[in-house]
Amino acid sequence: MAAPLSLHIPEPARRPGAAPDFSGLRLSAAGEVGRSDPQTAASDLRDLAFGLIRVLDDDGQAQGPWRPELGASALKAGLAAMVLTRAFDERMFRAQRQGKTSFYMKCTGEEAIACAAALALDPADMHFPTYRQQGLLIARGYSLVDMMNQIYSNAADPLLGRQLPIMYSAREAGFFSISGNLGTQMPQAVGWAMASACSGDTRIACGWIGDGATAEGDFHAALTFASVYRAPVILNIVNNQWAISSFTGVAGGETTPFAAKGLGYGIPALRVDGNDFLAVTAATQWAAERARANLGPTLIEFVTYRAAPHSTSDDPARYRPADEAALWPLGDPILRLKAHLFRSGLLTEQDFADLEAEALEQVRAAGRQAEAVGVLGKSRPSARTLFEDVFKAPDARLVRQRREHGV
Amino acid sequence: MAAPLSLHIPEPARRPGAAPDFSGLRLSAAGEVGRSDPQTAASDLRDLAFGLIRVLDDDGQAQGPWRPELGASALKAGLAAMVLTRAFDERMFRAQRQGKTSFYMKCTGEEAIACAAALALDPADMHFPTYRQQGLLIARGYSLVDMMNQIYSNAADPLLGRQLPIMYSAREAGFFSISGNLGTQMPQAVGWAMASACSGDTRIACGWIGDGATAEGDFHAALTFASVYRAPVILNIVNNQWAISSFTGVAGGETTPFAAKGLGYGIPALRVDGNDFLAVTAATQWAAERARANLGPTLIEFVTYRAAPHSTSDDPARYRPADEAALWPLGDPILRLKAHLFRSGLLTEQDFADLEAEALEQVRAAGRQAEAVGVLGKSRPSARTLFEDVFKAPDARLVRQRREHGV
Amino acid sequence: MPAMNMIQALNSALDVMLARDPKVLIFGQDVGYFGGVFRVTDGLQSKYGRTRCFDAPISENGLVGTAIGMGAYGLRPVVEIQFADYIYPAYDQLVSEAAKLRYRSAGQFSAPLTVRTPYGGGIFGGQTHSQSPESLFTHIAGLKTVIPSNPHDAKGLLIAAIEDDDPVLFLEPKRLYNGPFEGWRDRPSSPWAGHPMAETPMGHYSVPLGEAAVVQGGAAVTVLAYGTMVHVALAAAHHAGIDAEVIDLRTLVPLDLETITLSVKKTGRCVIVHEAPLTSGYGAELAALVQEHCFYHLEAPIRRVAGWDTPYPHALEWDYFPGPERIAEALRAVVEGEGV
Amino acid sequence: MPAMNMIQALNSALDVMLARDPKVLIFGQDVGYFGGVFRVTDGLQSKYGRTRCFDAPISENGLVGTAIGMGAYGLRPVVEIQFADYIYPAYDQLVSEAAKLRYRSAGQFSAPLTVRTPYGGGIFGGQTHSQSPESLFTHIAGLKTVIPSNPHDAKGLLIAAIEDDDPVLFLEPKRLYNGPFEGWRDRPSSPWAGHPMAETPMGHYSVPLGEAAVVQGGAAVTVLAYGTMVHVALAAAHHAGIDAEVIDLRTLVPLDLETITLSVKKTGRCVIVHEAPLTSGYGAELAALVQEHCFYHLEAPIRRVAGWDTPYPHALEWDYFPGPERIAEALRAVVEGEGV
Ligand SMILES: Cc1ncc(C[n+]2csc(CCOP(=O)(O)OP(=O)(O)O)c2C)c(N)n1
Ligand SMILES: Cc1ncc(C[n+]2csc(CCOP(=O)(O)OP(=O)(O)O)c2C)c(N)n1
Ligand SMILES: [Mg+2]
Ligand SMILES: [Mg+2]
Repeated sequence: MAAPLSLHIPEPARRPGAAPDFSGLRLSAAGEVGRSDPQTAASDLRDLAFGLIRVLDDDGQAQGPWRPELGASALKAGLAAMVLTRAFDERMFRAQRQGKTSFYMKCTGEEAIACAAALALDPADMHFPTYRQQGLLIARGYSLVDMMNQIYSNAADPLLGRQLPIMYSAREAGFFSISGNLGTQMPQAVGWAMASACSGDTRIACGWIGDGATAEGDFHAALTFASVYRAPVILNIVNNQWAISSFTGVAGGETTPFAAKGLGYGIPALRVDGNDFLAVTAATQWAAERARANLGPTLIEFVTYRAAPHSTSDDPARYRPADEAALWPLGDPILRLKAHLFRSGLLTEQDFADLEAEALEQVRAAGRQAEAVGVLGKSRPSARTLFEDVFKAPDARLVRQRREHGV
Repeated sequence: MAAPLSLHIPEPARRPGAAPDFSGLRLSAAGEVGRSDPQTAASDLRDLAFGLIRVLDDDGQAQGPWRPELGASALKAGLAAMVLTRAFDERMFRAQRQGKTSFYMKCTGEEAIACAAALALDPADMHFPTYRQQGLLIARGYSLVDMMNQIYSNAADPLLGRQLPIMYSAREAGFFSISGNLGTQMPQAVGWAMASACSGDTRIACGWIGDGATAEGDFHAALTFASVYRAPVILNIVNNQWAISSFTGVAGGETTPFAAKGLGYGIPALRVDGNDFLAVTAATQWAAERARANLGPTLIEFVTYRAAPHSTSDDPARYRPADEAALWPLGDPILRLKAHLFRSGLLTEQDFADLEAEALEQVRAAGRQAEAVGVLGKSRPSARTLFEDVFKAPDARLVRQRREHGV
Repeated sequence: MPAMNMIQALNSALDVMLARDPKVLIFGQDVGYFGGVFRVTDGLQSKYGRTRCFDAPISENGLVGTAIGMGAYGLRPVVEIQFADYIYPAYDQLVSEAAKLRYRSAGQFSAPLTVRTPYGGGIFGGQTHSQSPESLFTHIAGLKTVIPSNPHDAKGLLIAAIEDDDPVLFLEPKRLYNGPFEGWRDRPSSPWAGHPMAETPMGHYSVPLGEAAVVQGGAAVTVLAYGTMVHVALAAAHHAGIDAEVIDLRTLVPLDLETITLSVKKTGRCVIVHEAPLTSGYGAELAALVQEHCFYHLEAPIRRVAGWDTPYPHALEWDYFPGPERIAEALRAVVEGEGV
Repeated sequence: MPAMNMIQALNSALDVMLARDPKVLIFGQDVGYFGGVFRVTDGLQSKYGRTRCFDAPISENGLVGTAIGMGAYGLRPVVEIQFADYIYPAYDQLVSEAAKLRYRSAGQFSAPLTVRTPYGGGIFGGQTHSQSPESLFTHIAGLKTVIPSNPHDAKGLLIAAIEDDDPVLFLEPKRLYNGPFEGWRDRPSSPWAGHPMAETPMGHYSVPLGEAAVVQGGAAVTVLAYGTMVHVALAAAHHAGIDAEVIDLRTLVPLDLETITLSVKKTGRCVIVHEAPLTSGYGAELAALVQEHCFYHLEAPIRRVAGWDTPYPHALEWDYFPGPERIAEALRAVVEGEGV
């Protein structure tokens, strides 16, 4: 008689009261992982999914073959974008707490990923983000006031108060409309890239997804279509260790890095230090070079940490050790790039203080402007807009309903 | 300015008029691929997804470490099951052509897979098949008459004429109800296995899917859940080179074997010669041993060839070379096992002729019995059954409708 | 009898069933250690162990697909979809599989799963935390659809759903989790405490599927509602000063048509209310049935008050939500026999 | 004007649009080299090249998801779902994404895709090759749903759907591909040749979305139908000897309510016919609308003749299919003013 079967229910060692424990995390030293030529065949690139591409070491020095060529102004622009993103998050999180809106989500600790990716790609490339890529908009110089108007769902909201706060859409900034439904944007990104390739265009697409959401069927669809048609797309997984209260083990990350998912599709996959602005830049450039050369898709897993609560509705103290964020071994992306600029003699403490002050002032000024229009409940789009854009032109039924509503 | 992008649309070299071309097929010699102990960690098993586990060589000799321990009677039972399956297919395909039913699907050329898997697992284990695993039922000794009654949708159909022909369900034979919707059975198999493990049972589950259907989101869900909870399940991909008219390249198999999909989930994956009864047996036993030892799931890709049309509604001459089946490099599974038995002195030509004659007679006898009940359109279940089993007990509405229908 | 809010009542139902029946198990996103984003499974993992209540991947098709397999094995899985707006990836498993398994296997296999999910608006959740997808399920033969409107029924119906041998979609009006809601956007919300239907027995009991409740007798018009809208309809009738008979359907499938027709034949008038968009909402089925069965008693056209045929908005939530004024207006029109 | 069957007419529509608009492309399972399991895309790959008409993986969510991305880019993808029974894996992409993209992005992005799929019964296809899921889509704000009943309309409506700037679900009654079908199980089927609506212009034309067709004038009762049921309804009226006005809706959303109400106000009676299960079928919406808008003209309850609330069977197909006898009986009952 066989022994009875038992079920494995994954559970992190690290819960409130326990000590943070990152021993299961596969790390590599800065500069350790080799850089293959972007022209390399996918089948020769399998190891990259299991290492961790890192450039910045603990002293802020750039190490190894993945060091990107970035001038001082590019580095400073990156730092400024990250600092501004964090300042924006702080203020809007507070605004929600003050009752000015219904909801907010921060990307604290993950700023390097979106900011570096935005700067590494062409402004004409199209991002298909999820809800934690505000750094893309900010790094691309999108209007903070418009972002706030969206968050306040006010009369100046470019999305007419229709979407939950932070579910931006900014076509001109190459930023696709965010969906609340996890994962759906991934095959859409692939489709956009396929369309670009079909049309003989040069623009590529970039899809974004969280570690938890990789379990959705749409993630598989995206990898399948990207692989089959060799679509010029970069598929980014932001592995910030948590999906609300679920650790990565619940998404299948207990034994294998998420990057390894690419291998079964013949898609080259990189596992990258997401808190390392230079590594993110290098990986993105590498993937973009492949895509633009008709070599097809790349899957990138950015390893980072969600330092903030999932959203304003969440309280992580209920499910993870209070000091886990502070002990995260890949550090803070802003401080790491700052150290690098220090070390390279490109930035002084005063410069950094100025940068922070400037960011704060930018956010404050934007806040004043947006709040002058109004916050949620105090200002809103015309009720007439409720009935618009369902179709390009309303059908008779919508016209009837609008009339019934008296608007 | 970057060069224009272009899209890759996969297309097989082999279309009607062209010569069959199997040069892209990754093959290994019989006995070549090493056999790891079933206790080996998944991460040390990655190469197995890229090789091809084969036991029977061209001379019918069993080679290498994957040789299973099978006695003469087991081998003969396997051969008999395959021969019977083929005879059954022949007759029922003809029955459809004679207008006795609406639809039929053969598994010609793929008989080794289901027959060997059925015999390698325990009768109490539960299969979640797709529509080309009639070999499971036949090898498990399920009533041919009941299968035919189902195909004829007649008054004796165990499924009350509700299902399309060949969409069997046979709980007592460990055969889950077949769905027409591709892929749905895969997470169901994982759930059944999870339930078995939760309950401290010893039975394992086995899910089946075609190469084309691996593109469905449910395939990803199955791998994810199987990996996360280390479910005692075997997930089989039957790669028969075609999904109706689409070659494997359209499902993502152009650059990477389907077995490699397992690697991204940390699931050990085997790529196996599906026309080699001994290799199928060995791989299934290996996976079952892991599952029963609480080592979790295994993904197996069986490489085979769909020698028949997709179904009675299909005409493969429209999309593949007429002689492709004949030139398939892995041969015919029945002839290969027959050669092995010859070679081992366990079978004579006369024995084989007897086997075939016996199979034919079994099928004929069953046919007479089923046709005595009636074929589609001539005999059918009571119209009352139309309204039963929607729920365990009909709601008032169904009672009303049944009454309205006058039954 | 303790007063519970709806979350506590649902938690209690799960607690009772986990304790009574070893075949019951719960899984879904964040339902294990954390206890669910709405806290409905709070404390259950620590009480019953990890294999009875655990977290699942963000894969709704996987959730329902594995639950079907568990059901076929012989367990009674209770699955949580975090928001009803996220049930669509599981739609195929629900429609093609759970709903049809008993039928297509002639009773060999069945899928006695319960899918719990918070639905509906009124919480400024925007288009992906506010939808009411019930009619997408009532069309599917083989599925039952249940929607409670108060803690007492929530517990009793959830127990009945888990004990039911067929797949049940259990939609929880999230706007009612913490208190009844009358639909006045600017009045303070009240808690469940003090409401008669908050009185919820601790132990096992069930409210049978397929029995509507007449929550208020009346002679002038019959109002058909469910979930949050039961409370809004009551408020509307009060507001309009109309003697309405308000029926809480409680289960949409199976439907208690008898209670409905009895009432409409008495009042001769009918208003149907739901949050979901008008077109092909469940109100359409109700209107079709009522006119079919009560035609010669009807004195005015049946009116439907529903969400508009637009996606669910954020800022303009109160322009979308069919609140007491809109319902009151319909009540008045129907009582006065106005055509459209 | 050549006589075409519906397959030829659809093929011709695609041909015309591929030739006229470089933004149009077609993909789906087996649609490329092979030309589709029903041959609707026959010859298009060889004529327009592989990037204009190609095979896709068996992933309906991927099909629709990538098509949405293509639409957002600026193309006009036409996607084929091999059978409507297999559309459910794409349900989330259709409902949450295609339908809402224009709205949620305030017009920045849109998804002008056309999803073609064969639907309906009458071919002994069993439960997964016979379903009629239209009402699962008519409930979704932002989607249009089109169902032709003959070759001429099929071509004109498909062209209109592709040219439409919003997502359109285009359901093809597969029972009508090769000829009209009156629903008599035992009479031989006839081909399209000779039928007036088989006359189909070669070039570009369109039949506007949102306009019903009165296919037969009559005074006794109005019959609302679409797809296969248009022909079955005509046969039923003939069989019953009832002077029915038969309306072919052609598009369910947007709906031509005016043509409907005009007719019902004239006849005072209404029968609605569809193959899909009764409960929450599109007939419910039609019945609700008709009673709302024509209440004071109605002389008998509106009747719905539909599929039973069971999965679609195989052997008992003709016990399920709402054939001419069942419709005729309903016509008689409504003309005689019988209640239920
Ligand atoms: C289809 C779907 N299912 C469930 C949810 C609810 N939900 C919102 S965010 C979230 C966690 C996502 O985690 P992850 O993908 O890791 O992204 P992160 O929040 O960590 O950035 C869940 C379950 C959803 N939005 N969509
Ligand atoms: C969800 C779904 N989509 C499409 C189909 C139509 N269909 C039936 S079989 C088939 C091909 C399947 O190919 P494969 O998985 O390789 O299995 P094989 O037929 O080769 O055994 C397709 C597309 C279906 N049955 N279900
Ligand atoms: Mg995460
Ligand atoms: Mg195949």
